[in-house]
Amino acid sequence: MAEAMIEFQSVTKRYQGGQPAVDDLTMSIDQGAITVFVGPSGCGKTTSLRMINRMVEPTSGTITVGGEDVTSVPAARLRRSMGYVMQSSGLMPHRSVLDNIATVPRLNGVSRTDARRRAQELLEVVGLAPSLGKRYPSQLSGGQQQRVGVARALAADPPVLLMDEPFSAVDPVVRDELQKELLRLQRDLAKTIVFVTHDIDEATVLGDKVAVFGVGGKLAQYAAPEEILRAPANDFVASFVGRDRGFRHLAFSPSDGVTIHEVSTLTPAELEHDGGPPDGNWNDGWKLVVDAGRRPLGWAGPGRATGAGPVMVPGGSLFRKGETLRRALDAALSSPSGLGVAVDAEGRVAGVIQAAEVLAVIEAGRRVRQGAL
Amino acid sequence: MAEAMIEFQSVTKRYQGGQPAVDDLTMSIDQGAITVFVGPSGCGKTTSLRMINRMVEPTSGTITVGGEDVTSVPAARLRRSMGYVMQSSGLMPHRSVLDNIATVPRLNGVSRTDARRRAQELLEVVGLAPSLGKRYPSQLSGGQQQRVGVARALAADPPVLLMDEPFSAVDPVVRDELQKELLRLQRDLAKTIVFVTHDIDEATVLGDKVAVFGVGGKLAQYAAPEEILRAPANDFVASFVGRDRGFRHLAFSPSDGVTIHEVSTLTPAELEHDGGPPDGNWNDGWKLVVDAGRRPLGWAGPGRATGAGPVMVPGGSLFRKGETLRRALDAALSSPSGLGVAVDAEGRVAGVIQAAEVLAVIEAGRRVRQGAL
Amino acid sequence: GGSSNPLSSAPATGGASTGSGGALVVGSADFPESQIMAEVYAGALNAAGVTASTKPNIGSREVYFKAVQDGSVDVIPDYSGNLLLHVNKDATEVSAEDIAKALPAKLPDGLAVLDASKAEDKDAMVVTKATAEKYQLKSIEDLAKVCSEIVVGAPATFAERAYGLPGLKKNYNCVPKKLEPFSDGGGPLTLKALLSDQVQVADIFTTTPSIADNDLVVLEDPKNNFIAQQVLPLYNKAKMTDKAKDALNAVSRILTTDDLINLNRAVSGTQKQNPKDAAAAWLKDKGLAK
Amino acid sequence: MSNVITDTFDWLADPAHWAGAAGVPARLAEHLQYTGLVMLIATAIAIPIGLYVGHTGRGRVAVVALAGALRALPTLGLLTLFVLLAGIGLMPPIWALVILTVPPLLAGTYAGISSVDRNVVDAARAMGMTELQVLFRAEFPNALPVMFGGFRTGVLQVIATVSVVAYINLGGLGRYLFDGLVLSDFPQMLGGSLLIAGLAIAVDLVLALFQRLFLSPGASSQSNRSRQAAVDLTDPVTAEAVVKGGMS
Amino acid sequence: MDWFLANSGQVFTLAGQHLALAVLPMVFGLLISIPLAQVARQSKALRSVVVTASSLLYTIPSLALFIILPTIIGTRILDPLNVVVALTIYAVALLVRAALDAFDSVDEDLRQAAVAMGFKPVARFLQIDLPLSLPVMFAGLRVVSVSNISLVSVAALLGIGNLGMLFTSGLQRDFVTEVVVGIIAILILALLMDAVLVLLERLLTPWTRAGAAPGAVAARPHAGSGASPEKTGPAAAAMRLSDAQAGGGGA
Ligand SMILES: Nc1ncnc2c1ncn2[C@@H]1O[C@H](COP(=O)(O)OP(=O)(O)OP(=O)(O)O)[C@@H](O)[C@H]1O
Ligand SMILES: Nc1ncnc2c1ncn2[C@@H]1O[C@H](COP(=O)(O)OP(=O)(O)OP(=O)(O)O)[C@@H](O)[C@H]1O
Ligand SMILES: [Mg+2]
Ligand SMILES: [Mg+2]
Repeated sequence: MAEAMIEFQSVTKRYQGGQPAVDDLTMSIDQGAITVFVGPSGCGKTTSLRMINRMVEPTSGTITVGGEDVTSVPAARLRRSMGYVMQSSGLMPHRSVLDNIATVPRLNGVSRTDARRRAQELLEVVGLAPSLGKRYPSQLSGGQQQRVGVARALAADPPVLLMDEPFSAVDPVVRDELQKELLRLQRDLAKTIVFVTHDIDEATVLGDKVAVFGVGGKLAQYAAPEEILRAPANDFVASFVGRDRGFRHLAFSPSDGVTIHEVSTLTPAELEHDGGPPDGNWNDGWKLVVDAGRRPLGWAGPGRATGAGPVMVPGGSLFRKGETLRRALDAALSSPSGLGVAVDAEGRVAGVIQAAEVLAVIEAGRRVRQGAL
Repeated sequence: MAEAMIEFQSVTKRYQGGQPAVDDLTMSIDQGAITVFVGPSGCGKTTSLRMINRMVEPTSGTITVGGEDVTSVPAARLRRSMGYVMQSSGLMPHRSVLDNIATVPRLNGVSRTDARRRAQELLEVVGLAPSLGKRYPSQLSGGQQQRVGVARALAADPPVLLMDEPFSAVDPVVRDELQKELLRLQRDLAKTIVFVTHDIDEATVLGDKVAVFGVGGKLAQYAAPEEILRAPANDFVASFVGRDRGFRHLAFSPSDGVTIHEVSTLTPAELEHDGGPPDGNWNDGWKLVVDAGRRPLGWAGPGRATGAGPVMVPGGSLFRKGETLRRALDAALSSPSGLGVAVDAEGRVAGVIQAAEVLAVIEAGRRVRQGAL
Repeated sequence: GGSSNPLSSAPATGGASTGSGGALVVGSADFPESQIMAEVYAGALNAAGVTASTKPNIGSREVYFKAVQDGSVDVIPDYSGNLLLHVNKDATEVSAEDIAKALPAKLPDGLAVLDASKAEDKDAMVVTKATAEKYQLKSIEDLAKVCSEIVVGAPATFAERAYGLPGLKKNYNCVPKKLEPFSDGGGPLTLKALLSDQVQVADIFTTTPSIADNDLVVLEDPKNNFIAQQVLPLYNKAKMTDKAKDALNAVSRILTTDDLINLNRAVSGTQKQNPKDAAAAWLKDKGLAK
Repeated sequence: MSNVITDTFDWLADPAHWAGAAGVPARLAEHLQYTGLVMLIATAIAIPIGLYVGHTGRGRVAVVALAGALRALPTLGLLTLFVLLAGIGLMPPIWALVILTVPPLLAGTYAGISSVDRNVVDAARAMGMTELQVLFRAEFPNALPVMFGGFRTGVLQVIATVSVVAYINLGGLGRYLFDGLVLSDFPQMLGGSLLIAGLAIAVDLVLALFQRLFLSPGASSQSNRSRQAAVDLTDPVTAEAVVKGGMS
Repeated sequence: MDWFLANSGQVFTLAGQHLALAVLPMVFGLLISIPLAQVARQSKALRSVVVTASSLLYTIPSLALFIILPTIIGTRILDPLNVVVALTIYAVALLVRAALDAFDSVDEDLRQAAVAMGFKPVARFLQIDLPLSLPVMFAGLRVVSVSNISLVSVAALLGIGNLGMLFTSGLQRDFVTEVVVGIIAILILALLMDAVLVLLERLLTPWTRAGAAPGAVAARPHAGSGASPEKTGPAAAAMRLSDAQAGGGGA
């Protein structure tokens, strides 16, 4: 797809003559995509990001945005043309949420009424209730503050969004939500987003492309996240990507090929009168217990009639149709029956999947990739 | 195994008459084991822990340690009989590392020389260089400070160790190290350890038993970590345990049954003169490239002779013999050849494993567990 | 003070700029009697239709003299003898007449004095009755014999004033054991120190009511160490009008030493009258104001 | 102007001003003696109360309110009042100064104790220290740098303020100010001021040296770190500690 | 009481003069310290020069300063301007440090965010640094206000009209009532000034009283939550101010 929006050409940054914080960086960042900078602490992610809007000036090399050298534009104007979101939301505590969002348009000379109107719209865009606009930032939760931070960055409708660990201070549940929200926003608005994180999981979830920085400010690998998990360029990247990369890589493979089998189900009421497994049941006598809406409740084990086991055991993780092989395999592995429960978008039981079959799909995918090499 | 060391009997704690922070907690904590309290923020983990050494007094209910009601012992003496480690190391900044470690023995009336000698020994026990003893805490890294905190808690050789998120402020790499160290210590010293964390991964890695607390200070599940991953007691626990629990659960299954197959290997030098895959090779023509010490370097793909692919592709994650099924499966899944590389303790190639065979072992394990029910 | 004194370098011309419409500022030194007299002057001026305000508690002569010079204040009540000694250290005049004669010529340009009143208030060496009996003291000459045993309580200026330690030494060959300085202008602290024998001799003004009230003995001064001290207005010529001069001269014509003692008693005695009220009452009484 | 300065140095250099009961050494000794006396009494009052309030948190509001009110008391007024009520002598002015010195010391002690990392205190308690042990083995040593800072401020303030006792009939370097004032002897006043400022600096240097030599480097480095933290001047107690002397 | 009633006019006049002498230096002090602090922030060296100088200034006894000033600035000895200038110097000595701390108290991240949004320096100073430093600045002002009101009374020794005159006059007349009235009047004045400042601060910083949302705390990293269920002592970092001040000579 990708036209380059931002280009680093042999960019090096040394602070006060020390070791380079960023070392001879050359890379081009695609327009309309999310590019994630990831790496251990102090590897120069923030420095690289800030050189884009000239918060930091490179020691050598050039950076162009949309083909123009960033040094050819006055710094303040350049910055106003890019949204910036960081870890601490950086909201101005003395201004209302609306006024915070309206900051850059106001700097650009938009009238107060217009800027506020736009801010009010943006609240909705980032998924906040319009009534929050009148509050002060301190009256919002951490997650809400980050949303406001994003709204503020979007206010002047800049083509480029720079985000420096925007979600790392919020708790995991909220972080998941914010990540989803960002992906949705990106679908709708198609900004060029440069996103810094030190969390490889976040990088693989969000990034269209991921740049892994190594210690000493060197770019270690720059590729699609799927490739980074599958084929880390070197030991550093492999160890940074960490454990379970085989399993996590499955998150990039669609589960299309996985067959969903029928499963015999019972309601709790039926379970009480159920005589136990019929002989010769292919499924070792396991039956899936569901509620009236066919939402899964647990498994009725084969031992239930003989009293050798509990009547119902909790189920495994659920596989929602259309999700990735990662979820499919986990559903199968976590199920007490060995059968992963597949559900549809409404959470109703769609059938079951088998680990071996998931594995076969994985294997097939591998061979296809292999052939493509 | 387990004799009970600490018992909570219907313990409830309300702060200033509000909602209960801990609600009717009854549980018994095994002697000589690590028991982990885990749960979301504010669910009463710290409160429960601190009621053991009477830093917090319960509103109702009783707590016994070694059969004795904790209120029957003067608080200060009770506390001296228990080590306490917390997130911020809580070291006394005005005392040297050695003197910090020697604190409790000194309080117990041990002479300064003896206490220091013991402290010096403990430095080694927690894996710190003896020379660090003369430093002040502020001159240590975060991880080192935590080790000193552990050493201090161990100084009076107390039977019980209370640890409140001791590792949550250090970075992930150091945390891994500290966790390993704690497990090693526990093997050597067999203390009764109560460990608080909000990180379910840490809980499953460390805990002999895990107590999952729910919001409102209620104990949601109390079981071996393996069971919590396999069969969360309810939706709350399941969602708290989070994604991939099927996969993560494999960490509790030994890989004994997994067959390690022979593999054809090449050195890089041989690879240059290698004519490509011999026909009919069962392994699709993949060969494992190893160095002179038989340590794996990567895979030589089948396309290499025809120029259809790179000469060598990076390998997957490694499976060390004796590790769990989780690592075995991941090694197989992450390998470009579909074969997981098994290595011995020295990192030399021992052979390869197949995903399907790993799956079969998993399945067999499941049936055994099922039978045992 | 030496030539470096910032007070002397202050511009004398500044005086004209402070006032407007002929309003006068009457200053006072840092002791109650001076404040009372300042109020008396101001009251008399106002009664005569000359707008006047007061600026009390300026400080010692060293300070307020400069204040008159530089126009910070326009008039201030002063005492003829000490004023003369201030402008001429070597003055030898001792009688009221001689002093009044010598004074105008010695004043610097721009300053002048008006007629002196009959009222006199000098510094005096005062002892308790007990001390007087113990040492058989009647005059300062008697004191000279035991000088080395006694402590003198006085304002700090006593150390340098012609009538102070230098005068005692010169006239009576008396060098006290110690000078204990007090900042209350012969007020309650000095008195307390004297009564509690922390000091044996105190420099207290002759118009102080507490002399009579406490049965204190004022030592005679046969060698005129303490020269005549008639109350009189010192003023800056820049803003003084004839009308104002007449008003002040009217006060001086009437004022007696007893008036001073009574005024002091009204202000510092048990009555604790405000100086301004005491002054107003006196002026009214004497028909100088309504 | 240059006259003033040379005259001041002449005054300072004049050997006559360095001898006898009114000489600089004697005045200096008096000044230090008053300062020491005031600090001794004020410390004896402020430290125990500060430790108690800091450790228990009890009475914090009262201490803050009291400290605020005391701080607004004018030195000159208090001094006058005490002398009028109790008569002349050494102690009335000293007590007046004590009343003015207690608040900053109290606030400094309190702030010192409460500046100690709560985790350290918590850990100390968890290790089984009794409350007294917590106070004297964990809180006090770590509060020392801050407390000592408060003490140093207090000493400086007292050195400057002690000058005012010369307004009553006591000695000290303040005498040069008041005598100079009544005599309009400018060099004497400036000389006296220089002596007081010099004394303050010298004493502070000694105290700084003392602090460096005798306070635990660990504890100070701790407080160095906490110094980098944002200053919470909005807290009345800590703001209180900022009050300085210099009244004479 | 009787005395006060009889002389209330005089007391009020003196109080008015007293207030003027105390307030003007605060205003001037503020006008001088803010730019000075802003300059001092530019470099470590400048900063320590300013900090050391301010603590040295404070060791000069005020009486001496009142009297030295006329030589230096060419005013007349009785000019209240001397007092105003002297107290302004003290106010600057305190306020420069308070202003430095006030600017330091502004979240650096926020400043960076402002830069990133394209604020130019002056706009940033006026719209971010200045308003956000107000709470700490006001704390400093309150300290200066109390200390000024107390210090002004010293000027009475020079005959410069203010409530301190009640002390000198009371002493000379052996009149305790007058001294007590003076002390109480000064206390009341100090309290009133403080109340005015508090009110002003409330008006100017409405956001500081906006209560934190229950979830707002969750924005902080997990670290430390609930780790100290005991009361958390107020940050004592402000001690630095007095501490460093005292250390000025030792630095
Ligand atoms: N202003 C600065 N002055 C001097 N050195 C700096 C400065 N900013 C960053 N550095 C150094 O440059 C290197 C890279 O810093 P940078 O902030 O870019 O890292 P990062 O990857 O963002 O790390 P983190 O994950 O901790 O945010 C580090 O070694 C850091 O110490
Ligand atoms: N001293 C206290 N006073 C009042 N409420 C308290 C106190 N300590 C804790 N609480 C409340 O009790 C509940 C449980 O707190 P606790 O610290 O035990 O939780 P936790 O599980 O340790 O949380 P975290 O993971 O954040 O450390 C919380 O709602 C907390 O707000
Ligand atoms: Mg960074
Ligand atoms: Mg906790």
